[in-house]
Amino acid sequence: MTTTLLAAFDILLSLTLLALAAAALTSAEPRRAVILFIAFGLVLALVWARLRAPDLALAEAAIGAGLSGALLLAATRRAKAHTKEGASGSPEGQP
Amino acid sequence: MTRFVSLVLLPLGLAAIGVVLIWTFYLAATGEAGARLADLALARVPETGVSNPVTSVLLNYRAYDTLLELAVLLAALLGIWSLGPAAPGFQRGGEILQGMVDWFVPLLILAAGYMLWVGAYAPGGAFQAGALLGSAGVMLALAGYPSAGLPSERLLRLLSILGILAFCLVGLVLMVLGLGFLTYPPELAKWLILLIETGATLAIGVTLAAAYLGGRPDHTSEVDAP
Amino acid sequence: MIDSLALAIVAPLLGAVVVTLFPRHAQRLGVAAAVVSAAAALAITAVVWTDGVLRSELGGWGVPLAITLQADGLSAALLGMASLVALSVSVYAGGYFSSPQDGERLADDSRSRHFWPLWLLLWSALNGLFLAGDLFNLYVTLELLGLSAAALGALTGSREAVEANLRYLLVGLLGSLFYLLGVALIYTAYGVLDIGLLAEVIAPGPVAATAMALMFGGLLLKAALFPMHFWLPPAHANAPAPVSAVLSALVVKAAFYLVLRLWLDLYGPITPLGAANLLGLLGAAAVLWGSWRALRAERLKLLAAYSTVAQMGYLFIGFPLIAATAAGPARDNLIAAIVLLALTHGFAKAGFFLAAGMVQKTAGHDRIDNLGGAAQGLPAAAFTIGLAGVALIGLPPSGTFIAKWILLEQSLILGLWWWVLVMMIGTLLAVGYVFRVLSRAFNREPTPYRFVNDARAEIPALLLGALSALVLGLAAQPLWTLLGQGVIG
Amino acid sequence: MSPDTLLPPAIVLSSLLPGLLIFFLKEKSHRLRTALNLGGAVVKLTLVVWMIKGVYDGHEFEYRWALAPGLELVLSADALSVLFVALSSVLWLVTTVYAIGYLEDSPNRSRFFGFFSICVSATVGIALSGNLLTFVLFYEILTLATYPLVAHRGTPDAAQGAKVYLAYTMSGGAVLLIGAIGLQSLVGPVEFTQGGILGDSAEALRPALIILFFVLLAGLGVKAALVPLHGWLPQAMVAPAPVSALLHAVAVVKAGAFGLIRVVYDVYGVDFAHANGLLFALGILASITIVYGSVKALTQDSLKKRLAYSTVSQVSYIALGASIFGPIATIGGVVHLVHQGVMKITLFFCAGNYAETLGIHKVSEMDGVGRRMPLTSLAFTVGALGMIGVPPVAGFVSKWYLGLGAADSGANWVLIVLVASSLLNAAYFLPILFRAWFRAEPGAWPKEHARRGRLETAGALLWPPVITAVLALTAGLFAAAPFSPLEWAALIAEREYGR
Amino acid sequence: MISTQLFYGGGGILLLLLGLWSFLVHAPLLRKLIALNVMGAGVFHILVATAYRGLDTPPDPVPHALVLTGIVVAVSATALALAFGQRLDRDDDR
Repeated sequence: MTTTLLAAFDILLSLTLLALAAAALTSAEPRRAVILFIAFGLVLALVWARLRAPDLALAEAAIGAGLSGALLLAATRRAKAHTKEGASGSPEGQP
Repeated sequence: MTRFVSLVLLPLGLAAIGVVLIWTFYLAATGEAGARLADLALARVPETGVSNPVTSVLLNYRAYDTLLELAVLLAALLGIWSLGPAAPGFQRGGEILQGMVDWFVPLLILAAGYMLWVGAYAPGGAFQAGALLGSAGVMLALAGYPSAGLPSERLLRLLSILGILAFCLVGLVLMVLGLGFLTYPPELAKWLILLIETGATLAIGVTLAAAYLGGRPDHTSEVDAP
Repeated sequence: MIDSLALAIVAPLLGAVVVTLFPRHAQRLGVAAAVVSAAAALAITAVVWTDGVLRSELGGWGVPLAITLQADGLSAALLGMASLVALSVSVYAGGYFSSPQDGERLADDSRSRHFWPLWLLLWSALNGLFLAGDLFNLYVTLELLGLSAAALGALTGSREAVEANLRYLLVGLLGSLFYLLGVALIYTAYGVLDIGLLAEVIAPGPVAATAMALMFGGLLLKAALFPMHFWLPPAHANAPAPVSAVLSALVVKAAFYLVLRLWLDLYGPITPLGAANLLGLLGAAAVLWGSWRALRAERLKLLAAYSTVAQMGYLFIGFPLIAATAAGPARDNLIAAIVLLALTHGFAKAGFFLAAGMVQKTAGHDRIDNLGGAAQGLPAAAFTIGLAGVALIGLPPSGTFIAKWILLEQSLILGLWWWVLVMMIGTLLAVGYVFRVLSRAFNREPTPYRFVNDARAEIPALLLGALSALVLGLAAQPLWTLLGQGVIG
Repeated sequence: MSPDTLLPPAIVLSSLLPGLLIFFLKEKSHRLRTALNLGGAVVKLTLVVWMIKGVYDGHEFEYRWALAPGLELVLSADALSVLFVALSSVLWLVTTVYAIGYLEDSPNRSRFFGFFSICVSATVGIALSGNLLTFVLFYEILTLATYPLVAHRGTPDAAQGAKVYLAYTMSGGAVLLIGAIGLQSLVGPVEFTQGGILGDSAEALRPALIILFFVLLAGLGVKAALVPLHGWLPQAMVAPAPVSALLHAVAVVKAGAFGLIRVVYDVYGVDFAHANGLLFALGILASITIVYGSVKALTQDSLKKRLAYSTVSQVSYIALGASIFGPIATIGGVVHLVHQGVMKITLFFCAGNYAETLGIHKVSEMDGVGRRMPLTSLAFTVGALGMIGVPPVAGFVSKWYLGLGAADSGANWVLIVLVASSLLNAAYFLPILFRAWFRAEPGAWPKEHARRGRLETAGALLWPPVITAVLALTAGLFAAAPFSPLEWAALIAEREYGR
Repeated sequence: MISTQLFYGGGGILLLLLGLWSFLVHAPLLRKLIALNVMGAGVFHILVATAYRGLDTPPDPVPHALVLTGIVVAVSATALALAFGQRLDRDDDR
């Protein structure tokens, strides 16, 4: 009984993980992709907790999802700002 | 044509690779490797000065890996600094965010300290603690603090190398004492690891926060002008 | 007890720490750290030479738990070459970053500040890589190497440099991931990470083959073996000259070293000839394509970068020959010849780039067709390019000449004439591209002849050139002694 | 290590070390540079005299240095190498004096003399090579060191000439390398041995050996300027006159010809080469080159170009001598190594003097030059008559022995070649002599430089050709004296044929 | 226990391949970095699966330590690459 339940849990987790990964990787909109990536990281942390790796779950949640996500989000924000201003960007680009 | 390649040919090739990989992983996992290093590593955890096996590996068995890893972090930070000054700060966050930050940041710092201490016997350790510190910096940056709460450049530089410095000095002192590089005496292991981890936590924390800013701190000129 | 192996890694690392702490004195502290680091590494080479293989199990846990550091003849040889190159580059960099240049964006003072800590980190990674005896530890050294190299390469600050080195960074990360996947597979199958222990248990079969394919795939990407070389020319050509020297002479060489190390220690005995032939085939393609592109290059540093692609190719032509030769003196000679080739190229290419940097600085550009006056006005730099060119072509008395002679002779003995053909075509193409540059040193306008104009920059370059073109060719015999420590014989 | 062991490397180093030092000299350090140049040349000559005596007395001079397992640098001295060493050392001294005068006040002399010395060191290295590896090593260094000399002037012509020179010699070098390595992969390290090294293994490997002979021939033929590999030589005449002297008389073409002699006699052995038709093939090639070079020389108005084609033709006498089976022709070929050198260097010195003093570059401008520059023209005449083969100049001796040897071995067609060639020689040299001595001086010379001193031109330019002309005469007049080139060549032939 | 290992190991391989596909197909830096991170996660996932030894047996701590190291390396590399990207954007703006 528990084994079946566990197996179902395993399958559910893995499918979610793969689906999130696929969604993050195929999303053309940067911000959306990054948010999906963060969600992916959090689920990954959950999976690793399931695999008896709590240290890693913590690290993945904090670093892999959290900080990497924050870095990427900041980049999307900058990119957006850049595309807004960059329309009039001068070609010489030298200070 | 490129669409055909990227959506049909490439996936087909990757699928073939995937089949090979899964097959070989199956062979590898069902082969005769048995317990691998697990039993040996677990059996000797009591001698390492900490009881969390992962910390034993990270800070004792394979401490040298961790030293180099801190060097990777430093390289990334120095690389980021070499690419130019930080982007202009964000707009100051709203009142609510401000209020949250006032609460949250001290909490994160406390949690980091706890994480560092607890890493000796439970999940946690320098990396997780450092990550929490780094998150605190990110919070501050998001709330509009231009330097993400980071100290002056001179202190920032000191903090960012603290982990490597602690590692190297401990390693060299032990070497000179005749024990060998990074060979802790069992009775001191706990404290040496804590010392190194403290340095590493601070280094990781400030490095991640500084990396989030994405460039040299903008007070470079005033602090470090020749 | 002094662990000289750990010391060789810690010395530059601590140096990086110190220059990070005191950026205002980066220059002086950096050169001092370079001297200490080079001494620490050369000491290892000397000890391996006299006393044999050095080994150290860090942390006192013993294998398989501990990470081992190991220096055999192969490590010692590359370590020695890397130290000499690194020391020369350090001395050169001291002068290079302290005078203004055209087309550079950052203030020079700040470039020097950024250069030194990153450079010492890179050096530490190199020493760590040459001394590592543990598969995962190698992964960490590879990452440290890749990150610091890409950051250094972008120091010129030009858009091309940043773009090229971003690509280099990404490609390097991809390569590392492949390598790490191979390591994961190995650990899953064999439960050890120590190369020595693994060599005892690894068996031919799909697991070992796939792991090898993954690890080699990643490393070949980093070694820029054709057709995975696309990232190299722009990255190396746009970096500051001392960095280009390090990238071309040492960083790609480190990836090659690792391939050779894994081949000799792990995979060679259990790998079919086909795999070696594939490496050779790609090497041959690299020789032809790289040399051809070097011949057509318009810029001096781009030429040198393409020449690196070609020269890396020669190294890989060695694998099918090694694989086809039975264990014994002939095989030992082949191995030594390949190492000799790698060492010679390291010295030669470093000297070449350093000299090219001088020329570029004087002329304000490095377009080959317009270099006339600058090349003639800098006899020492032109001479260095000449010496390095001799080694790149493989003319006597360079180390390359000896190495190629051995490779060619063994190819003919084995009846594998097509490798001979490739090597000779590559050699003639190299004549073409080297003399395309050298012919610029002859100009109608008389120039005030002073052999050395900027000793701090020219002497290191000249010494590197002389090492490759004279010393390694006429005194290669000691390399056999050194490799006799645990590698051949 | 005994002095006997160290003598061969010492001879190489005696010019190499000064050469390397010269690179570092400032342009102004004229005296120091001259001192280094001449000092090196004199030291070298002294050492060579010592060596000649030693070899004559039967001493073994051999120096070995392991480059890698199975690859040895061997410098040793036998009669043949001593002949070549002596030739290049004597001519180097003369050429250095000439070059110092020729390049007075011109730029980049430190560079020039540095490479000049390396060139001669490489030539001496070739001469003293005890095995094929060492030979190839110095052969390639020679190519490398001559390139900067050919390109020295930096004019578009010089660049072009240097490029062509490089393309030819580097390709030749590559082919030679393949041949040498191929031979080594078949029979092991190839040490030059009188009578050849093949021994019993020859029959089993015959096809491969024959192929390799032609590979080596192609590689050496480039420097020896065998048709159709001669194209670089006329192009390279853009180089300064002392360099031409070096290319045509002292070093480059001689290195090729010397290599052919080595391969025929000391690698393959003359018996094997004869039995398998290799000699015959070489003879045909040499004969074609002799005739072709002479015919081409006829139509050249540029004096140096005419001399260059003459070299193409004359150097092949050496190959011709090697290709005729029998000791007498061998003597003729080997002695021509020396005689051609002495005569051709005289001619190039004179051509340089005409150009430097009066701005004369063409044959058609030479009317009456004999009266304006009598000593130079006299030297030129001696050289030219020698080339034609008029007794008592040295060239006659060479041709005499070649003809005698050919007749002796029944190769009568060679006689036809010799006669035809001599007639052609006369046809392109005699008109020059006629113009120089019997035509009237023109109103003005193309570009006359101010006269320096009482002599017809600067002393450093005048005496070298006079001395070499005297040498050419002496070698012919006193051919039978002990230690004359002829006697020495006879000694070599005797040892090679073991009779 | 073996089946769990295989199951999750297979999952890791799929993640790796998905990431690789995206890395090769998509040009923007951000997408490449997400792809690299997913690839890395795949490799780490395989190591975590290898370390797993059932619910009742403590897992192998060695791969865990390796993964922890790997995670930190990955975030460092991501941060550096983003700084490169930022630099390029800034150059465009000027």
